Amino acid sequence: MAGRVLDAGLDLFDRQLLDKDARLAGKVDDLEFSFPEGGGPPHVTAILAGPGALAGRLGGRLGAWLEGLANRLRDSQERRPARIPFGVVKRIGSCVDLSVAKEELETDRVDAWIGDHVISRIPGARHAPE
Amino acid sequence: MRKVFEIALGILTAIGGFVDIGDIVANTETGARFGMSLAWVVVVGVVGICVFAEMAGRVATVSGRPVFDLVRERLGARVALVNLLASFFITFLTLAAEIGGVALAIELATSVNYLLWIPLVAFLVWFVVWRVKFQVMENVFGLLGLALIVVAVALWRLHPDWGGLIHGATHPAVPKGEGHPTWWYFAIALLGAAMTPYEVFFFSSGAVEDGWTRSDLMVNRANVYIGFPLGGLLSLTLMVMATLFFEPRGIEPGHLSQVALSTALVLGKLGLAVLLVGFFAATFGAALETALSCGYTVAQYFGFQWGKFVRPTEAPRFHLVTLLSIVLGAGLVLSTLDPIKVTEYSIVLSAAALPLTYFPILLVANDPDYMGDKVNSRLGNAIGSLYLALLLVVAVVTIPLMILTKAGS
Amino acid sequence: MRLSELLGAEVVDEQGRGAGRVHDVRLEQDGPIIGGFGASLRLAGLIIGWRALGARFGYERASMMGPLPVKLLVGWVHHDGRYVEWDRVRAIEPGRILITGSADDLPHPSAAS
Amino acid sequence: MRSRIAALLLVAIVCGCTGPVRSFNVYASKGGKTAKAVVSAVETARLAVSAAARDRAYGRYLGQVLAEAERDATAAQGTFDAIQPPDRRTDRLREELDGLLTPTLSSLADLRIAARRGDLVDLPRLAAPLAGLSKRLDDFAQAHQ
Repeated sequence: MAGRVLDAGLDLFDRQLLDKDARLAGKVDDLEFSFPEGGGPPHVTAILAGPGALAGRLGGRLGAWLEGLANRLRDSQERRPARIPFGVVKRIGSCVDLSVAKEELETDRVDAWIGDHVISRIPGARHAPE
Repeated sequence: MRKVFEIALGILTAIGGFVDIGDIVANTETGARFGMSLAWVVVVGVVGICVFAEMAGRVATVSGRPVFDLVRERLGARVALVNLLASFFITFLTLAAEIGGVALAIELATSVNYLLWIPLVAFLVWFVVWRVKFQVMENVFGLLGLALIVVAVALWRLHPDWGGLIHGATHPAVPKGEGHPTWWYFAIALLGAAMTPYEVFFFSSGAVEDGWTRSDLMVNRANVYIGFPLGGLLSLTLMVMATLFFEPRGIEPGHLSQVALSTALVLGKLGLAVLLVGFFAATFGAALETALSCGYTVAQYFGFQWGKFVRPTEAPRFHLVTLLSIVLGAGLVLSTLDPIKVTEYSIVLSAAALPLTYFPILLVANDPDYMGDKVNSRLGNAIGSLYLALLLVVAVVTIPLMILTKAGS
Repeated sequence: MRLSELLGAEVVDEQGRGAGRVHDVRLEQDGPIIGGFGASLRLAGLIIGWRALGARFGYERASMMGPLPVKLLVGWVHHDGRYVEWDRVRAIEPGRILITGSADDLPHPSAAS
Repeated sequence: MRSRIAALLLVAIVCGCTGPVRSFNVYASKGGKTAKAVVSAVETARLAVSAAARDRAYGRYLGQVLAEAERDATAAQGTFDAIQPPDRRTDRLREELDGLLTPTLSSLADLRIAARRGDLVDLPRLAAPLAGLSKRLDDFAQAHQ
């Protein structure tokens, strides 16, 4: 049985992620492949998104700096980029639709922090512009 | 009927929103030094921005993806980051120039030093970004910007020698005492003023902010193909006025105040007052567009939520970038760096940076995966490719010319 | 293993000859079922070549018609593109991917899918 | 990267250095440029005065234009004065230009003061010497390109 064919770099890399309410939720900064336990070719198990994943692609001093920053911003002790399990991907088109809300993603932490500590302190932040 | 109104409103705001501090400075300075001999560049620039903006608007409308989103997809994370740094820097420089321009316009009306107005202007720009609905913002400043038509009225009342002006424009020659490199340097400045990259960031993101769908493609086309050329005509009017008033007298304009002299001489106090309103609206509107564009480019590269169509708490990083850009931009012109000088550099660098955003848009506008049946036509591609070649040449020669001519001095 | 580790890596055949660098990774949706996505994306093969310019412009797809000058330029630069079935991958080292057989019999990417 | 180079260029160009002048011709051409810049300021002021004479502009706006014209002319003179004249031959050139700049700047100052006080009717009278000075400055600029 032949399934749909995609070229990862062209059709998936750097695409916009949308959550279940069509809110923008980051980019496909990298993909994680896993080898099945019984052997056989690897398959995609997660989307890696956020500064930690992006840092690996940029390389050099900028990448190292970004990675350090990303690790400091995350609560977990592990030094790995935020991942989105591929099971929550709904559709791959000109953007990648997810079946969960943005708040449930690991990748949303920085946004949430800036939202809570900076932006929401400014009057009017919680109302749509008029 | 509603559609007709919508299209008419779109065209009017496109005209009023076309001119910004860059167009005012570039057209006035060029007219004063070179007469009408570089008018053809404005035509080339306006056609270019039409082709470019129409494509960006169509891509954003059909695929829902604004410019910088696509830049990242087509160029990859690394090249797109370099692109982002360059584009952001130029947009930021333009923002600083526009904030300075607003303050200068208020100074002309109040005689209170422009530096004192900058903090207030910056606050107002941020407040509109923060609280005012996108459509209201677009319409108010677009329509108010139509006040600049007063320059065209003044020109009309003046009964100039049209034949001589047209002859000057259609027989371009480098005036005596000016070198070829300087002439070309000003040509690049004019092109950069007409085709500033932020206009495309803003236009394509605006299509998403406005929630355009395929049925709005007509509005897109009308805005671009009718509104922009008429806006371009307004900038040409500024060039004509400088040709008539400044060139024969040897005036090398370096202040916004000088630009208003010709209109005041022809139309008197009322004309002058309307023109000052026009300066204010044009620069303030552009300050909003550049401030938002700073946020749009960064957010779209990283995939953050952006836009004024959601509550600020929904798009925290977008608002943070916009706020910081406004504060730093205001800081740059508060350092007493002359806003007119900042403008001169920002438009020239804009011209050099154009291929960075133009090329990815041209690619995606051809990709049926995004565009379905709305891909570029053959004619569109022919013109698009021609401009790509032109912009690449401009990008290569700009910096050497800048050094060679000591930035046109 | 990450996608970014594969991209840009040099592909080397059994005789130790380089065959090109990885420009893209072809995926086929027929792997084990994964959550709501259905069948997962299996790594089917590598698209390789010596020159990276224009690898992501979209001209691998036949439906991408214009603009002609860019299409021609990218096609000219990219004529050396080849395809490596994943089955032929022997080992993955940092920056290097070893394959079985010779680099000479690798097909063109468009012929492979 | 490109933006960093651009920023450096910007700084280098904006600062614009006035290096030592070695020959007469270079000095003369700097004098010509100064005269040209002052002509621009004077002509701007004269346009403003003619707008005032016909009651076509507000006092505040005119004050602004005239103040900027004066500032531009003063700046041009300051730049020129800072250049060390290379030899005795150039002293005469310097005196000639100074002879034009001094009355010009004083007239421009008179205009600015009157406009800021609201004495707009006085402007045409105060601007009277500028027509001749502008002509002579322009001739100077043409002679020393």
